[in-house]
Amino acid sequence: MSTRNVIDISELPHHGFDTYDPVWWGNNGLLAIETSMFAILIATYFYLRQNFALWPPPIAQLTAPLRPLPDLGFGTANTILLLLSCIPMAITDRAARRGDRDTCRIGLGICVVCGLIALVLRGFEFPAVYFRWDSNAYGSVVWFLLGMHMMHLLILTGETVLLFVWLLTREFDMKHRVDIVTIGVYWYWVVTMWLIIYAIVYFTPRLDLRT
Amino acid sequence: MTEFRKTKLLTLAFGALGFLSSCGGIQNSINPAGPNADSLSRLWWLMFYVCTAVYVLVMIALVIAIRNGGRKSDLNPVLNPSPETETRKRNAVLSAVTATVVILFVFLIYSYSTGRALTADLAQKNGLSIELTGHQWWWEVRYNDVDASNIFTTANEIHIPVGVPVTFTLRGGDVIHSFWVPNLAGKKDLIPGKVATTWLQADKPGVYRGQCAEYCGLQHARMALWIVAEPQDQFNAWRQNQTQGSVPPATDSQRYGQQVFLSAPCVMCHTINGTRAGSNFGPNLTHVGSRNTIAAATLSNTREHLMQWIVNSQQFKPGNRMPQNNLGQTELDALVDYLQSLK
Amino acid sequence: MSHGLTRKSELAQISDEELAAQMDRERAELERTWAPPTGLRGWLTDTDHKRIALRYVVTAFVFFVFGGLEAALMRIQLARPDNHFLDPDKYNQIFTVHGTTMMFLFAVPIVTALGIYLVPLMVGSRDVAFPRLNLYGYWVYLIGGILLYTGFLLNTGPDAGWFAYVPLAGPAYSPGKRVDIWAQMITFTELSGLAGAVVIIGTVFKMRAPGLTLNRLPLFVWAQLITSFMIIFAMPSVMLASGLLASDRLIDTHFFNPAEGGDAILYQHLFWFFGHPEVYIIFIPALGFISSIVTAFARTKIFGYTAMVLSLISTGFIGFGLWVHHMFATPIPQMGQSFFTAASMIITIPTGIQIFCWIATLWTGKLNIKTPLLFVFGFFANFIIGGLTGVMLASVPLDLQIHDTFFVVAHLHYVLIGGSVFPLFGAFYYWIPKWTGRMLSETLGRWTFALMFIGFNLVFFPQHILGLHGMPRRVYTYLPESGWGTLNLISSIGAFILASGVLVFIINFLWSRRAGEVAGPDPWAADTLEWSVSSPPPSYNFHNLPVVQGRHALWEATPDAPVVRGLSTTKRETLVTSVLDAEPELRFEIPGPSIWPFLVALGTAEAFIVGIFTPWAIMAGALLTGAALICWFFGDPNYENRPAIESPSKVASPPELRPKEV
Amino acid sequence: MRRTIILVIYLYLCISVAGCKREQRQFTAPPATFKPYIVTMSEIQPGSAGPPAPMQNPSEQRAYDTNQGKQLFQQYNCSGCHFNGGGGIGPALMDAQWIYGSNPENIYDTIVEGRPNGMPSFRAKIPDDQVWKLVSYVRSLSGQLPKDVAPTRNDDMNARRSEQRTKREAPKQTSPGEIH
Repeated sequence: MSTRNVIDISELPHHGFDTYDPVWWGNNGLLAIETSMFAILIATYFYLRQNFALWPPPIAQLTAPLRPLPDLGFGTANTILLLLSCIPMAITDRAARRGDRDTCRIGLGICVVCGLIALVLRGFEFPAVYFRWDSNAYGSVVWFLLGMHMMHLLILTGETVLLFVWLLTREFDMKHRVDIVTIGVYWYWVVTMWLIIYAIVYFTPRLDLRT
Repeated sequence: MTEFRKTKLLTLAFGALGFLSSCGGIQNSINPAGPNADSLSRLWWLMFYVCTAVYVLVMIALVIAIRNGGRKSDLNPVLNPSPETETRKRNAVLSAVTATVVILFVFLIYSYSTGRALTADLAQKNGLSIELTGHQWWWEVRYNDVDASNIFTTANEIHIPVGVPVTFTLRGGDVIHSFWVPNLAGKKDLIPGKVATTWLQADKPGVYRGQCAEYCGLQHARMALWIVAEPQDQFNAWRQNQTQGSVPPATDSQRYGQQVFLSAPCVMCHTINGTRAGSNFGPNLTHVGSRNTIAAATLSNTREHLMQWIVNSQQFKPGNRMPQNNLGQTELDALVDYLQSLK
Repeated sequence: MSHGLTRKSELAQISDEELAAQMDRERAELERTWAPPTGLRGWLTDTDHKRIALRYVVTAFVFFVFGGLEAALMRIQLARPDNHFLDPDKYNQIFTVHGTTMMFLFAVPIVTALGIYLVPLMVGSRDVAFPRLNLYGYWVYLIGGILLYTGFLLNTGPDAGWFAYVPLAGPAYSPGKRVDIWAQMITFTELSGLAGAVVIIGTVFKMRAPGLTLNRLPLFVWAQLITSFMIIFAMPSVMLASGLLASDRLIDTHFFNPAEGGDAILYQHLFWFFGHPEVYIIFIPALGFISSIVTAFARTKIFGYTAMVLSLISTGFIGFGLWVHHMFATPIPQMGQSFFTAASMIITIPTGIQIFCWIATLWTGKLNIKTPLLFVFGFFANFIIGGLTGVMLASVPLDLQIHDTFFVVAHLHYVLIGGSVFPLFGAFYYWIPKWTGRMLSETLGRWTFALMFIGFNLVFFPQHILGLHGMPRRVYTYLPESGWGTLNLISSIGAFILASGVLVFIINFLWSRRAGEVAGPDPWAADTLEWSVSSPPPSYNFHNLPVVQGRHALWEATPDAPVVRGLSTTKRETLVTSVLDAEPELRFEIPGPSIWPFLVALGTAEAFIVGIFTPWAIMAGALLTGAALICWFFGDPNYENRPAIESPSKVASPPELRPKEV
Repeated sequence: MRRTIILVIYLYLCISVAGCKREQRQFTAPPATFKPYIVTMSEIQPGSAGPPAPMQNPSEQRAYDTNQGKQLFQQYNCSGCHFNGGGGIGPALMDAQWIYGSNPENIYDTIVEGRPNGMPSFRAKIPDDQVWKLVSYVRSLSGQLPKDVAPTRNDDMNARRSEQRTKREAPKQTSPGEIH
């Protein structure tokens, strides 16, 4: 009777957090794609800037400011909001690892609210840029940057809503605890991207090195 | 230019074109006729011979390998070959790689120096300066000069003096085109919103054909030009003539032809200096009679071609901007008389 | 084995008959668990990586044939000067669709498809990491292809070249919807490419069998992995380019409009930052095919495994530093150009290393010369020519003479056909027995190779000379006086020989489906894991996951090699292991068949296709997609609490699997 | 299963080969109808004005023709008076107001015959097919053409939103007096 080595894995768990979970890798793969997307878009922004003597270009109207720099108000508000929203997300993340269902519910709820407010604020950021997407290349690229990030904000909020509803209606199982941790990564990514875009769209024109 | 010289040029040109498949040819990058293209073809031949040698060597190695490995034929895999064969293979591969690196280094240096040589003296080229604008699908040629009265515009045929460097300022009119005269120089793109410069110089008199080298739409294939390199005195004569206004019609037929020109749609797009025709969306026709080709070096400039072109240009260049005109035979004859008289 | 997990499991006192019976029962259960749904529904929802991959292969091959037919039309038109077979409008559409098809609908999908089929088998997994993403990728790809060809049949085929340079492709000079269709088709194919890349990365990192550490990974898998990373960093660039182009055309943005601060060269940067890595995305997997074939038919391990892996990786990196050599004729700073010259020349070194290593391997191997190996020889003979002309094109000044001429046409076909299509056909002859269970005819195989090799060189070698003699690319005709007629005629004749070669292959394939001799699990006595399972493999790939003991899993397997026990037979479970050393971590349950990926793809399609005509379609598409995603999220029963399809038979270690102390 | 697939493919082909007017690019024009007038003593002509115009304009279905019309509009310097359709010396073309009618044949007549107070007659100067292209472009200025045929923005200063994004005006007849 021949004998043979066996690796018995019948007692391995079904789910693990972070690098254990394939979905975590999938999610980060998608984020890598989007990161290079933003990187190239930002490169485009600075490439186009070379074609302008003044960036943003002046507007030939007496009512318009001499240098139509994008207004800081809503953008800054949005930045602060997004930064703060990382706190509930971090708490939810921990709670999910602990398996603390109620904290997760509350945390995700707050995150959903933050996401929705951020979307509304973004709606006001577009007019704060003095140009439309079809005014000139500056308008085009800034709208595109804000728009692309808004799209991610939308998807992120949508996913959070789904998870939130799941937590309210279905059981708090391992799979969705892992999902919460994963969406946390997405959340932090979106905020980080925004910090970069915010700095570029609102501040690089203000410190114009060529003047 | 005399009828005689024109026919001579035509035969020269198309005759030479005929020999393209051999190593002659007037649109041939390895038949250089000027310093610019010459240094390029030297670079080419260096790379060609070295690369051929490399290829042959690798193929020999491959064949030997195949014959060597082909002899042994049992199927159970070799998992740990003897260490000495391993070392021999390592040395072989390493030396091959080293050789590659060395060759690449040589190529790099040679190509870099060639490139520098070509662009470095672009600055102190102070010969003739020509402004070239690409349109779908023809070339607008403008000869600049310090003396404004010497500035003139022509199309699709560039005359240059032999042995003088000529600098070109390239502008994109509508889409991207690329200016390329293989016998004289490498290509350079004409990009809307950008200005590029290049230079070339012809050492032998003759005709050299250039062609648009960046896909530019329907008639990309039919967007060519001629560079006519001639001795300085001939060039001066030609240039002198070009700066003049158009020749006034001499015969009745030519007079009638001029009226036809001015009353027909021609006048909406073409300019003939010295007449009321002053629109420049088509080639400038002030001296069209003196050119060797029409339709951007597509057709030889003969009476029949002119007639067919005017009546239905679309049969030669489908999609080109010249509308069809069905003139009566009398009007057509007169019009062509007039155009041919515009030397 | 040093796995802490190897432990005594208490024995079921059962006789050998019962044991055999239990094994059969387990297989039957696995069959039931992994059985694909049937009929139309099965066609829409099946997530088995093998079936998806074969669909990719078939679809891509069909597009390959279309592209070939277009090429034939072009060769007929160019066979003699002043030919009136095609008018310029048609010709421009045809060469644009040819290029687009071959690059986006054939080359990338088919090399990825081989990865999707073989990677899970080679790493010893029951499926890919994200089967549904995989399925979504296929549907998006198929829709993109259909979109392009519908446009083509409706006389709306893109006509601005496969690179669609602005301003020619921009709003002012390409009226109508032709270029919009091109732009959206790009988005589709890139989506599917990116999905495939994520799937493969996930599978290679997390789904490897115990013992298959990274430094034992087959070179094929390495190639697929590196390609996937290149896709992730390159393809967003072209998606952006086509997106900006579409928005310029549809909603009046000014990215490429010089009058409003836009820039035509910006588009070229964006396009080629993708476009050059694209070449390596097509080429690197082919290197993987070659390594597999050389190993199997030289009957020895590849010489210089580490060097090979390192050169693959460095190719992946340097591949991103070459794009400007497509733009040497544009007015850009010289210093930059020299940098890109250097990079373009340096990249030949890693490729050179691999070629030398293969030759060295063949040298000391025991060659079993069969059709796959012949195609590898063909690769050497053709690709090296392409590589050398590539070095010439890397030199700025020389490039100014041969750029955008037929010389470049010859070069790129030597690189892509010689470097990728020949290995691909080798791969077909090597792996089709695994896919169909039947061998292809060796005789017809040799015919395929001979015809393709001769035909190919007859088509493309003369084009080098044509280019040097001044014939530009993308011309629909040329003057009789040009003297280009003879060489073009030769080239056109070659085209038909090449085509007949492909035809012979198709015949061979169809014949083998019926009458080919049965292959058995391992017709080539090869070394990688896919040859350890039946041909075609069972829907669950492996009954007991293997444990790998060396780089050549089957050649180096010891008689007492352990197997993995304990995966459920009634749920779609597979083993998740650690990234570096493949230590078992999880029993991961893989999602099964689902209709949602298809519906999400439809939503995406609606947004992008109808979006060409009205912006509202994008809103609508977003809503559809969102709805489908919600159903996707809530539609699934959640795994732990789902009742098993039937009560699992007791997972025990039968006597012959009794653990031995190690 | 297989039959359904075949059926689908068959239907697909049937629909596809139907062809697409929007993308037609006709290079050889229908033969134009004029003999050049050698001397035109007077702009006044007896009889009804101009050749009878066909009822519908083939160019209006072809994106390529409309785009050509846009280029001709600049080349023939229509923009000299009408600017980018906003009007100035000549009346605006992008609004709802039409003095001489907004139908293709009206616009054809306006171009070929000219109109009082400054609109010159382009009779014999612009070939018929080009006139029709101009007509379809002029109508696209006020959004009269389907969006997928109307021109997109050109690579030029951003003067107005592109014709394909212009909202459709309901043309109404107005007398010259009502303009400016």
